[in-house]
Amino acid sequence: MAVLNIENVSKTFGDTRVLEDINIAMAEGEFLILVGPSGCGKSTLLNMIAGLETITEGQITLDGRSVNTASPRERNIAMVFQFYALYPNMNVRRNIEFGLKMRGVAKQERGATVERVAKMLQIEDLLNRKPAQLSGGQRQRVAIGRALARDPALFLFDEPLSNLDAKLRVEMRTEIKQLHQRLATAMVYVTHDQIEAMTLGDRIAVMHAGRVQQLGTPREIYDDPANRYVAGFIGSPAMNFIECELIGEAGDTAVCLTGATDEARLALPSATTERLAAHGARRVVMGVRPEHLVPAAHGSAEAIACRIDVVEPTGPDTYLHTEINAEPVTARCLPSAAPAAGDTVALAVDVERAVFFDCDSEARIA
Amino acid sequence: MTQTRWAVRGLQLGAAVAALSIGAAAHAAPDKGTVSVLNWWTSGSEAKSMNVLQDMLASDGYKMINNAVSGGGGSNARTVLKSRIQSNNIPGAAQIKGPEIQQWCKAGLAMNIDKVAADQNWARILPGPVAEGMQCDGHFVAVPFNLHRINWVWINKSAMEKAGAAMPSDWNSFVTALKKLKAAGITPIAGGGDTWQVATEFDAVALATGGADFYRKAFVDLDEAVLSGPKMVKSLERLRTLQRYEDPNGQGLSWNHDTGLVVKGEAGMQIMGDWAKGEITNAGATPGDEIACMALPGEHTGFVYNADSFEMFKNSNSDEAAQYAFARTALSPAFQRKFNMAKGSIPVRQGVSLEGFDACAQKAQTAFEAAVDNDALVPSYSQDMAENGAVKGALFDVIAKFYNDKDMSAKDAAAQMASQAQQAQMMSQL
Amino acid sequence: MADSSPSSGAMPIRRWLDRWLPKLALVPSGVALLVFVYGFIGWTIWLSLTTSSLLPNNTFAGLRQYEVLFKLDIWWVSVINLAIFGVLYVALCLAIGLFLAILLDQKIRAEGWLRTIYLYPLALSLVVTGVVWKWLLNPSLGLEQFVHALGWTGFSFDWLINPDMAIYAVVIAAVWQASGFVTALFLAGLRGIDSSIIKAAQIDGASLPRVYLSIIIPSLRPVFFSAIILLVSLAIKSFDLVIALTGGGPGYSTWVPAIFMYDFGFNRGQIGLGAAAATLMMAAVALAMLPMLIAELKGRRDGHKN
Amino acid sequence: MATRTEDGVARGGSLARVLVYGLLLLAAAYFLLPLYVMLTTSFKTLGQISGGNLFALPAPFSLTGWQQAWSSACTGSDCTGLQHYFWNSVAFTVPAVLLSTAFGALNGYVLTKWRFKGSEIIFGLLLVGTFVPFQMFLLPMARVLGMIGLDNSVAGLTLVHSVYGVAFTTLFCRNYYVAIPDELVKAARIDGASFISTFRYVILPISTPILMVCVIWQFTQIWNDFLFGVVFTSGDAHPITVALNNLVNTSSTGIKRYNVDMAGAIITALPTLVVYIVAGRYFMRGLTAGAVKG
Repeated sequence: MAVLNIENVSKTFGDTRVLEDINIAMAEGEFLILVGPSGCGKSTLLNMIAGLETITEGQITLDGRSVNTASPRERNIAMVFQFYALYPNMNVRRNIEFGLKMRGVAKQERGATVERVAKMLQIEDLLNRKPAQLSGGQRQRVAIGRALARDPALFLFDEPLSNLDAKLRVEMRTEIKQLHQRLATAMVYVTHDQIEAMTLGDRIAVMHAGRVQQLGTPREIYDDPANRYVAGFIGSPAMNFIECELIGEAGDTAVCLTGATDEARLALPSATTERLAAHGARRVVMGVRPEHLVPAAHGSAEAIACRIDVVEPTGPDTYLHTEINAEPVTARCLPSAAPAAGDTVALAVDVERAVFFDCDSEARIA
Repeated sequence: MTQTRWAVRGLQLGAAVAALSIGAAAHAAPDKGTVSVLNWWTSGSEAKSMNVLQDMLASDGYKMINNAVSGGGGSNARTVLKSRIQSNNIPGAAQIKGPEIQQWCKAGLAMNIDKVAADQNWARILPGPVAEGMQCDGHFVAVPFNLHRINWVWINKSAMEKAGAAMPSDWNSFVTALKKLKAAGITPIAGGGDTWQVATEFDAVALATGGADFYRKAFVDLDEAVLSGPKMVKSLERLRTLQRYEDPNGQGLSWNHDTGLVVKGEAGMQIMGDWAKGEITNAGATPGDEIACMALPGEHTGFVYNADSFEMFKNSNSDEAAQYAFARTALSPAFQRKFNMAKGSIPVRQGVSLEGFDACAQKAQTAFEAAVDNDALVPSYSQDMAENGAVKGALFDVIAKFYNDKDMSAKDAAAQMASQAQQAQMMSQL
Repeated sequence: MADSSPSSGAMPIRRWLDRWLPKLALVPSGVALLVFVYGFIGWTIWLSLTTSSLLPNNTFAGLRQYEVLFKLDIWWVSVINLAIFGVLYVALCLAIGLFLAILLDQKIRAEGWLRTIYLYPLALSLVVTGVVWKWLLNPSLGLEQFVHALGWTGFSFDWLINPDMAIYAVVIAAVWQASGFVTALFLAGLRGIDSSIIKAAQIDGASLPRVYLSIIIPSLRPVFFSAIILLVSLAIKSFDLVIALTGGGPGYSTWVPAIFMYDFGFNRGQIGLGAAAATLMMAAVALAMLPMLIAELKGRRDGHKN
Repeated sequence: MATRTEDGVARGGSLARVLVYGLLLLAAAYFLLPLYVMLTTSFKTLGQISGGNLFALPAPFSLTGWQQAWSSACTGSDCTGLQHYFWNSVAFTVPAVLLSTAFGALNGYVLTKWRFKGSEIIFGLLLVGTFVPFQMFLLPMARVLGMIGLDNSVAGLTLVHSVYGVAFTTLFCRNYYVAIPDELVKAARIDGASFISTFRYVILPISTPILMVCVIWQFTQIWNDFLFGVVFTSGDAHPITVALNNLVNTSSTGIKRYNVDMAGAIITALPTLVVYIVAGRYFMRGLTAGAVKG
């Protein structure tokens, strides 16, 4: 049975529709990511799951029970907030046990729980401090501890790491992942950071403009994006989008790509051509991830000669910024093979991995 | 935490104090009844006089609750009265005077006290005009306490001597005296403070200039022609003359301060009602001795009177028996003597011995009797005796405007007086 | 569908409470507001349309009271006085408050003491403070005498007794009472500003006055809002001070609408006229404050919805 | 160039500091002058007051004014000074301050943390309560109090002060609570706290600064009120301001005892002065923490 089931949920604030027909079912122990830019409705959806926002249409069930009208207290959930939301007047111990106290748990049991949670998060020596005396990382740990203390059926995380510095963020990310593996409790995690989404999630729901654009495993999302938005949002550096003309008929279709000088013709794989033919458009947007746009092997017929504008070494890889069909694109190469800015380099596209979108609807067509 | 505890303690304290004050009010339950009395006499001798009344009533077995509210010449007390009526907690007696007595009576709130009036024969012991003012539709509803004379001038004799000025006997010699005082470096007249003071001065000036008949037609009947007529213009011109001899810096200073200036000899005279005697005595002088008292001289003489009185209310929070007792005791010779000696006025009850009263009070009594004989007794418009609040206010407004705008002609002021008084009269009779 | 979930007996009550308690919590204040503010406003408006004189009555008189009111010189004097007083009072309190706050914010040694000195006048009742100011501003007793005694005999300060200037004398005493409080408000506002903004601006080459004018003062907008609300509310209610200081005089040159209402309503037995005055004043205040209130509330709401 | 500017700033700085201190002290003199006059007058004899310079120091130094004001001056029919009325004022000021502060905090909490459709409008409507002219409201107020049987009682006075105070306390608290992150309330709700326990355990404990502001403001306003006190109490139950007014305002035959008046005024103001001096620090803290933030 699904731990969490979101069915046809919509939300309106006044006249603005902020969520439209959301459907997500979450399995036991699953780690679900809601990712999207700010204003996409992901936090609103999380608040609705928590019971902090009302549901305009549709139904949310937790453990098979509709919670549309249930208060947060009646839902067996815990939540970790972006700005920690620690009670400033209480010390760490009382922060952690507050939820238990509100639920009438006896003092002794509360004490035991606090000890257990503190040990798990290695914050035993902080128990008597007030939040103001803690560092950002420590505060987030306490916030997580507060959620853990309740042993809920579902954890909700609302951008918990976005307030931490880069190094700490990576550390905490790992810790959360470990925590999930240890607890095996379902978690819903809201973030705008696609790396967090990719690294943490069992499944990711990419949200945009109040809709779930795609729901799938990180791999599916990455390799097989449902539309141009998802494709562009996930992956860093972002996918290259090149608008191009299709040449030839069904079964033998190619695209024309122009770099610095000549036009190169790229024949497309047959599976792709069939789907493109079914769609019928002659102008499409081709999506190619930087790692699939690489310096061509010598003498390759389908290579595109490009003048490199900027060379960007990142350590393991070096990225090359150039233009194809007058649109800026990023290519990847090995640091050892990096050209210099201003050089002209022949680049090859891995057409097997290229994806195609409709120019207007931005829907995936092949 | 500590904060909460303190708050709790504060609450307890508050409750305790509240309980205490209720307890204090409840002690010594009266036998025959209670009367609550709303007034604006809170200080000095007046308040003490009210205590005398309280004691006298107590010895007869009545309890008088004295609710004194000072400020603004009774305006706060009026506010309280109206609020009490709204919350249906009407006092047994309230300090009300002049035409306002009729207003409350017409509102259906006044209590008939004919019984007391008959017992004490008020028709005989009270001066006619005063007795008339206490009645409404032929029934007594209010009890007078005293008679003040308004049209007095208080003169520092030694200041006059120093300036070489003679005691005035008519308007011209009065102005001559003012001139001499000024020349001697003495402020001729202490006064000109607030509008009330100017209006009080004008009371005296109008009677002295126009006479009783004019005064009544103007201020009691609101006769437009008289209000805007030549006598009013002349009176206003004389007020302007007085103004020239007043200290321009006196504005905003209380009349008490002005009296002090006269006693100290820094000022020569003050035109003020006979309550000024209290201040004179307090400053260590004797009224009628170092400080002479005389009616403001002019073409006419007479008596501008102010009678403080209390109206009785029906359906009040008081017992009728106690209300009767209050009225009866107020007019008892013993109280009349005590009260008026302290307040500087003369007994309103006629035939009360004035033994022990100061020289000016004796003079006032003589003047009063003369005025009654000569039909020269007029109710003071400035002390609410002639008109209701609306009309009085309108008259005050014009006088204030005239006094503060030195370019305003007496003629214009008189005309405005007529029109504004008419308008206020009309509005209050809607 | 919404209530299809199975729920134990206690839950509906709790849910109901959760849902309605916040609104219920406003009910006592709301009821009080409805009766003691809006009910009374309605009552006052109604009275202004009646012949009410000594006591309230319900005889309809149309706009008679307003007709009379508009003809009364004393009413217009009161209105103009409130305008002069209100504008000067609010402006001076804001100016002095801001100025002193900026000075106090320069790491002053005895700041705590000075603050208390500036603040204390608000603690005093004007019933008597008015008397003191009356002395101080009186030419023959107070400052003028004092300056004369110092040797400058040509000095003249007769505002209190000059019908044309007396209202400004009232402003002096009123500003004395409230400007320290405004100073505290602004000082608090200044303390709340992130100092890195100031540093950044200075690094950018802005001079100190420039930093204050273009960065700090604009960011004190909410302080201005709070201060203006409190000051306007105090200005409208300015009654005690005027009564104690000038008694409305010389003549009626320092009357304000609050005195007008009180005197006509209670002293002169013209409740209808007092009510008409109150109605017009409330309307004027509403017109003056409403745009600001709406702008501020809107701004806040938008500001808090990210 | 750079050094010159710096030099200029430094020199200007020391000169500027003298100027700053000078201006601050001048302002302090302006604020203190009336208090100085009140204090010195209260210690003068009547003779010295009527004859002397307003700014002169008391000579001889006399405590008569204070003694009379506290225990023997007449404030109506009785002449027992202000002491008795002092406690009257305490009796309604304390509960009214607590009530209006409590409701202000509750309203502020709802209006910021439990917003609903129309809550901004309610706040706007509430603010109107700060602008109403009380003078005109006395009669309907008297009628309402009479109807609910609270006229002429400490309870009635407490009610009136609380009602008109709530507008101010709500304004203060709302502005303070707006600055508290909403997440805190969300966290508490997730933790299972109800509307009330969130207020009790989470909001209230961090509200001390703003509650101090409310208490100080309300205490000052209510303690110094004259109008309601004079209308809604009588005789023995008068608050101290009414007693003071009765003491200060002599009618006809009274003489002005300015030393008693001034001593009385200072006695009347003493609680508020003490509150300002003792709690002034909290006042500033409360204002800084949020009363003036949007």
